[in-house]
Amino acid sequence: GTKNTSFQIALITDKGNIDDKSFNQGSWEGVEAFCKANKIKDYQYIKPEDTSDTGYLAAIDNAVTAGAKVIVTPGYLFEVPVYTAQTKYPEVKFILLDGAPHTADYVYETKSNVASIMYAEEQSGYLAGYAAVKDGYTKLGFMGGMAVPAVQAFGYGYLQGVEAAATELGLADGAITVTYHYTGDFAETDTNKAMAKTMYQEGTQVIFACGGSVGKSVMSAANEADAKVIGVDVDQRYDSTTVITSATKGLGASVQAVLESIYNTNSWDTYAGKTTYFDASNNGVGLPTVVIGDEKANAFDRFNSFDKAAYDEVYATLASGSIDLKRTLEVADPNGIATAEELTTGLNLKKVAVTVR
Amino acid sequence: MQNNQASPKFKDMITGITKSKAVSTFTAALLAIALGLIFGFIVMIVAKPENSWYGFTTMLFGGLRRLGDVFYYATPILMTGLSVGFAFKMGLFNIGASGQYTMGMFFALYVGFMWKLPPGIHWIACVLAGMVGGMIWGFIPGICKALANVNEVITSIMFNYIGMYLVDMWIQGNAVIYDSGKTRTSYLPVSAQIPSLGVTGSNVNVAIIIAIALAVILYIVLNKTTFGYELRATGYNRYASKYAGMNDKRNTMLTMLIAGGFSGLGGAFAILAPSTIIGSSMTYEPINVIAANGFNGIAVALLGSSNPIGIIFSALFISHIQRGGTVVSSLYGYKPEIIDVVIAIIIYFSAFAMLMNSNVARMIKKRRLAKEASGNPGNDGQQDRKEA
Amino acid sequence: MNKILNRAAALAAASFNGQGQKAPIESPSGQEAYSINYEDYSEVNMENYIIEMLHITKEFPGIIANDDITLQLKKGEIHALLGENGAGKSTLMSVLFGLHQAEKGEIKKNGEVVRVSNPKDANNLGIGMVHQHFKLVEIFTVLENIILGVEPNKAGFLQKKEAREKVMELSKQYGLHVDPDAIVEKISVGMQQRVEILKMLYRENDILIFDEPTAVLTPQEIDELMDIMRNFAKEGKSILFITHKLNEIMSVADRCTVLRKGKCIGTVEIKNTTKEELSRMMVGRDVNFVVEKQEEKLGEVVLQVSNVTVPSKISKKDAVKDISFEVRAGEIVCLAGIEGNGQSELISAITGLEKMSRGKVTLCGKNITKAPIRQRTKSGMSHIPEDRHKHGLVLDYSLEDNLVLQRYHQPEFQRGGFIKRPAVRSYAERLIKEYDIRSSQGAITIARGMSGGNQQKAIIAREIDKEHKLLIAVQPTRGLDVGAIEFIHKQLVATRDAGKAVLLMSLELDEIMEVSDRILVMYEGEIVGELNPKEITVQELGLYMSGAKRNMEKENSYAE
Amino acid sequence: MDTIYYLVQNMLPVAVPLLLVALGGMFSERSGVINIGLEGIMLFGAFFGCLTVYGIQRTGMGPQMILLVGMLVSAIAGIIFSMLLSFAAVNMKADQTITGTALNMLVPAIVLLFSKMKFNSDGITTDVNFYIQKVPGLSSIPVLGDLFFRKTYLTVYIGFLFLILAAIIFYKTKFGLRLRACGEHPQAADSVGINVYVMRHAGVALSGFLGGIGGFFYAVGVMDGNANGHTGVAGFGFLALAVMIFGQWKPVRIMFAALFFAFLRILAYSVALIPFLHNLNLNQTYFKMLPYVATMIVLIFTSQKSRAPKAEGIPYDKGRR
Ligand SMILES: Nc1ncnc2c1ncn2[C@@H]1O[C@H](COP(=O)(O)OP(=O)(O)OP(=O)(O)O)[C@@H](O)[C@H]1O
Ligand SMILES: Nc1ncnc2c1ncn2[C@@H]1O[C@H](COP(=O)(O)OP(=O)(O)OP(=O)(O)O)[C@@H](O)[C@H]1O
Ligand SMILES: [Mg+2]
Ligand SMILES: [Mg+2]
Repeated sequence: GTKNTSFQIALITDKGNIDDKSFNQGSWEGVEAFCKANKIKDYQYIKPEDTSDTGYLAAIDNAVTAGAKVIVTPGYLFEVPVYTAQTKYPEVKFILLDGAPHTADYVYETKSNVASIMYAEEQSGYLAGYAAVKDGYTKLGFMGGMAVPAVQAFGYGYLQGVEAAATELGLADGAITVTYHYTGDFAETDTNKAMAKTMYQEGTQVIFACGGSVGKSVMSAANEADAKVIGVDVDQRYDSTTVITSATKGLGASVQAVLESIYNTNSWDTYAGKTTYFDASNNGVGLPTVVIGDEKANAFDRFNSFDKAAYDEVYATLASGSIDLKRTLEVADPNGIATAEELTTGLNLKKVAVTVR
Repeated sequence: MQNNQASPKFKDMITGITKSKAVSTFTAALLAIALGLIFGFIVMIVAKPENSWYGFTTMLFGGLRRLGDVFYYATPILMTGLSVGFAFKMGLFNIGASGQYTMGMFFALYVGFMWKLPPGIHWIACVLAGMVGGMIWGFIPGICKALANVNEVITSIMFNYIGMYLVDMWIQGNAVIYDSGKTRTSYLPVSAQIPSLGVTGSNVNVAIIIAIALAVILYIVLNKTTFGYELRATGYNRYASKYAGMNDKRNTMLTMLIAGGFSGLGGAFAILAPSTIIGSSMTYEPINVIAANGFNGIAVALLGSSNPIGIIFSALFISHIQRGGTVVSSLYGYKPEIIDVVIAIIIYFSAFAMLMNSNVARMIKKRRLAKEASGNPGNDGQQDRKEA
Repeated sequence: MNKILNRAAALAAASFNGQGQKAPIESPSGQEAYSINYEDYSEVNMENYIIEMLHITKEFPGIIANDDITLQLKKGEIHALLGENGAGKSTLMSVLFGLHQAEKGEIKKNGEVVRVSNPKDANNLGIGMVHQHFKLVEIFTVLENIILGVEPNKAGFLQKKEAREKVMELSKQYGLHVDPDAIVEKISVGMQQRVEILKMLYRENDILIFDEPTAVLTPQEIDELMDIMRNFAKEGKSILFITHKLNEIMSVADRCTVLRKGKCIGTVEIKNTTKEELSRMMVGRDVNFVVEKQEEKLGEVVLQVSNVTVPSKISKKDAVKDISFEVRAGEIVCLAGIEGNGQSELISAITGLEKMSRGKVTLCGKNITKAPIRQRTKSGMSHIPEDRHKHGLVLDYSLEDNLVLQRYHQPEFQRGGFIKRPAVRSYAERLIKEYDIRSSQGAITIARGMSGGNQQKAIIAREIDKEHKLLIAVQPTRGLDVGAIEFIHKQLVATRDAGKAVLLMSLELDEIMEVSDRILVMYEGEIVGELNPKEITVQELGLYMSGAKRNMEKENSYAE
Repeated sequence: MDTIYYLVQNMLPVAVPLLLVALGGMFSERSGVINIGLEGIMLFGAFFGCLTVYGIQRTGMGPQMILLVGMLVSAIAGIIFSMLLSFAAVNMKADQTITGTALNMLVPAIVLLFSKMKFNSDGITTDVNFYIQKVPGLSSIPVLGDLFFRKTYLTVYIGFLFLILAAIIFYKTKFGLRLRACGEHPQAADSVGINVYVMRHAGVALSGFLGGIGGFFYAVGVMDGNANGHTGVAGFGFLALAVMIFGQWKPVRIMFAALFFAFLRILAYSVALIPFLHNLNLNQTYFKMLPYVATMIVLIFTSQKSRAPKAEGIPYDKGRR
């Protein structure tokens, strides 16, 4: 005897909150946008009471109890729970972002009620690095959250983009410096701000803030140091005037696309039971090209010279698949933090001098 | 003269009831809980009036649907609650349960990953290691307090931070323990996990039984042994205990050592809990965050008025209402934080519920006396005045 | 013409007539009879009362501290208030001073009813009070303490210069020497009392209450204070003066009101009464303060203290300076002296509560200088501590738990770390019976709920019953009534007669003279006199205590 | 030299919240009430301050004006919230440590609950730029201009203004004298007609005032105008307690303690700028722990002599002897 207790689309947040400027937020925006457009009222997000595999599984249980037919699980942390859930609830559809279901021992299997979505973060990072150097920046920074595959891919792509632009510009070896740092969390903290300020104090002109809410701290530091930031995941130009561009990945768009296939086009099979990559070829990643709410505005207005035309050009080469980017590196450190040498040799950097902090 | 005879009898009755300490602390706790729940209900009415009644009843009884989880989540806070409550008995405020908890968790993890031991022994070794870790982290503030008179509240706050930083650094520096791809610890070997109690869909495990047993043992130690006698004496009156030749410094250190051990066990129990998913386990993410279960332990101890048996019930109660809160939030669209607010309010009121209780008793008594007095208008004082 | 003041007198009124004549009347408790002098005062005098407290009743939970008390103060008189411990004197004065509110009764000033609901009201009425326990903020300067509450200020900012001038002037005028910039915790008790008096003068009070001001002074300082009080009276100030000491009343007071167990016994004109009568009024029977005891039989040395020095906690100086003495079996040695002359510190060092910086202490030949307290206790030291609430009892423990506070670890009361409850219970019950410790629920009564006298009895039972060779008793009768005092004195003497050594520390001159076999007087951390109570007078003892006289050199015979 | 300027410029906005909150703690404790709830009071102040900023950021008001309005609101919020403590501690004679702990638990829960219900967020994000690149005129003074009048926040000046005011109130006014008396010997204060209850309420209210502002200044000077129920004020309330004890419950010493702590904290994150420290090649965690370890060590050496207000933590009961 209860009211309003069922919902058909559920999103389960991972450790972060729904406004984390990252996975949870991006995918939730996709869910909201889709539901609004299709007049679906019963959708909701659930915060698991425990950020462990069992906690996530319990949240899935809760969602199913409440009637969920489609469950969106943003992030690799759901890989193991979804593996169990796909068998436990065969009639429920799961959209797993940035991961593929597997057992605790890494035996992968994606059942037909699961759509696994991955993104080519390295391409997005590449575009950001490329644009910054083309725009004249020579002292760059990278502040990743933690060295997880997505953040690593962003960072490696970024360095490769920087190198590519420097080569195109014909700069000398070592002409570009990049300070490369993982903060160790995804939060807005005074310590992250202090780290960013120190980087700016050393002369860094722009920092690629690649770690959800870490961005808030970097923007705050940039504001005080009168310097620039590159955002991540979603278009962050609206968060601060210091953000020149953002290396986005189409979290919301991909969620919408999959929901579309379930509810409207009856084409779930395109995603079911496998991993689908969103990259430049299907407009899954990139820099923002429009300003929301103002069709005519120039999304590249915060660059000095880099513009839409230059962007389209490099984007086309990426989309064509002619550039082969590295997404992973062999890293000795248990934390996945590559040394400057590993980065330089692994990514074949010449023009770029990397300092790891 | 009549009231002189009537009032002592009545007074005896009142004091007989209210002076029984166990009863009055219990009713005080109930009063505080009622006030907290009322507040929660009000927030629910404001937020979503149409669901408020279902929400409220679910908050109250929803946990019953998930009894296994109630016990499972009660385990670590029961341990930190014992830790805080035990130190309280000795007059020490162990706000450092968090750091001890984290340290215990690390020691348990370390033994879990780095030592190869036969199943059946491995998890026990991990649990003991956790206890040792917590003990170390409680002992140092104990030493500072005993030997240098440093306020243990400040020391243990500092130690929460230092412990947290150290553990995170140690974990991230160990490739076996840390899985950088997932930014958290790897899955523990099954042999290191505490045996499950086999409730489907819940992680409830043997640890809850150990925890309750420890609470009972603690109760016995406190109330039946010379050691407990000394500790409580020191807690009540440090000077008298010194006068009686009790070793105040040693007892301070010992208390913090034991309290730390309890918190450490809490951390070990939390991280060593079995998983409902085969091959999986609990994990820890080293992101420089102070363990919340340490602070929850303070709430548990306060609500249980530091009595080990009371702490068992208050841990179960808080866990129960939290589970209800999760159900409320996923089913009725309330924010789960509502439960945290309710719990904080309960603790706030429980800080002076005893006094409210006795005020109520006094009010009743006054009314009663006033009634008697009005029944016999000519009382002694007035007669005297007329005479004089 | 008689004016009947209270019910007791009313009952008595039927049984006698005439003025200035002794007549037996019934005491409030209805047990013993005593006689009393009723003074003569007429209706006409009424106008002269500056303060009248009429039919004051004040209850505390469980006790009626003031029961229908009437007290009238004339302008310019010194009015003494006499009564046993707990008779309700301080309570009555607190009511007048606005610290407590009476349930019944009224206060009049110059014949008009006034409300005194807090000390501010009292101050506005010109009432000032020197409290039994000084109410001074220790970390403040003398000046700050004096002006606290009536600070001269401009827009809230302190004007200390102004205040200082006024204080210096008062100090000169009345010969109350103080240093306005000294920190209170570092000055002597005598000076602290002067600060309290200056506090009243600064407020221009003309009704002055002195609550047991002489308890902390030497006979010589007492004389000075008496002079100051007479001066005040001469200037037209009215004084209420609480004391237990009849001599003081006889020498300085004009009239005296006597309280007993919360009730008013009567008010007498001093010139018409005698000490004996006052004391009968006070306790309701003839008092025999003489302690019966035989000649001591000295045994071997039990406690030997050599060259002990103890640093002070509040100043850089030493509180105890190189002290040596010994106590033998079968004698009561008393440490006399004014509060704050190092006696407490010396005892703390001997009992192990504080560390000494130099010196040596042996107990029955065993060096216990650095021994932990438990070991001292085991080697035969029993200690009745100065502060029974701070050290002597765990107030939240039951009586039985308190009775085994020194013995719970002995095999008799524990096995394998577990306390043997039945053994504790039967032991407690034996002591309760032997020492007549009264409480509401017997062995399981929580100590906090017991009366001060019974709490003290419990401590004494515990310390005396325990196996010991040396009993250290520190102010064992403080705050107790006559009955309890008699009991304790008897116990001390019995202990001595049983061949134990007793070291007594006391501030009460009478107790010192009565109980001890030998007196060691301490002054400023040194022993300045070794006296035989049978050979000296109280006056002489006072001279030693005030440092005016000494018969001991620094290097004394006991030093090793 | 640049590095020194940098360290000082960045140390001050961190030191000021510590300073203010520790001063607040001082007022409370010197009146006799232990205030362990400072962490909660700070977050409460920060939350309402930021909420105000959020509400008026689009009105075209200048940023420094917005800051002042936010400060006012945070002060009021702090006072109101602190009344929960003084009610429990003074009127209900509750255990002060327990009450403070309950309040510390209550605030993040309330902030999270409200933010979730209102913004679907963990807290409030504002976008006003409070930063002052340079103070006109004063910034060109050699050395001093660089140290104190560039790259800073208005909070720094207000903070030091409050320090001066606090010291004056504490030592030069009759209010201060009475307040201190209540924390040492409430019976004495009562006996000279001072209402101990009122003074203790006032002491706690002042800690609410300063704690609320301190929290808001933390939000402004450290968190760019944001308040978050999850990260809260990063333990600054507790650190302020340590600063207060370290500062021996005295205003000027508290200032030095706050600066000391803030300096170590900034140093920990500026290691890269200081070749000598950088070359040590230590794990950064060691530097992060430095402020806490240093505070511990200082406390170990000073605690024997440390003297807390004598009557702190003891509920005052008129009837008690
Ligand atoms: N605040 C209080 N609460 C409860 N009982 C009290 C309080 N103050 C005094 N009493 C009790 O009231 C009675 C009278 O105490 P009061 O202090 O007036 O005695 P007194 O005559 O001054 O004794 P003394 O000579 O020891 O100073 C005592 O029994 C005492 O225990
Ligand atoms: N304000 C108070 N708070 C708590 N306990 C108190 C208070 N005042 C008095 N008591 C306690 O109440 C009891 C009665 O005290 P009181 O001093 O009246 O005893 P008493 O009449 O002097 O007894 P005795 O004649 O045996 O000394 C004592 O245990 C005393 O410690
Ligand atoms: Mg008494
Ligand atoms: Mg008295």
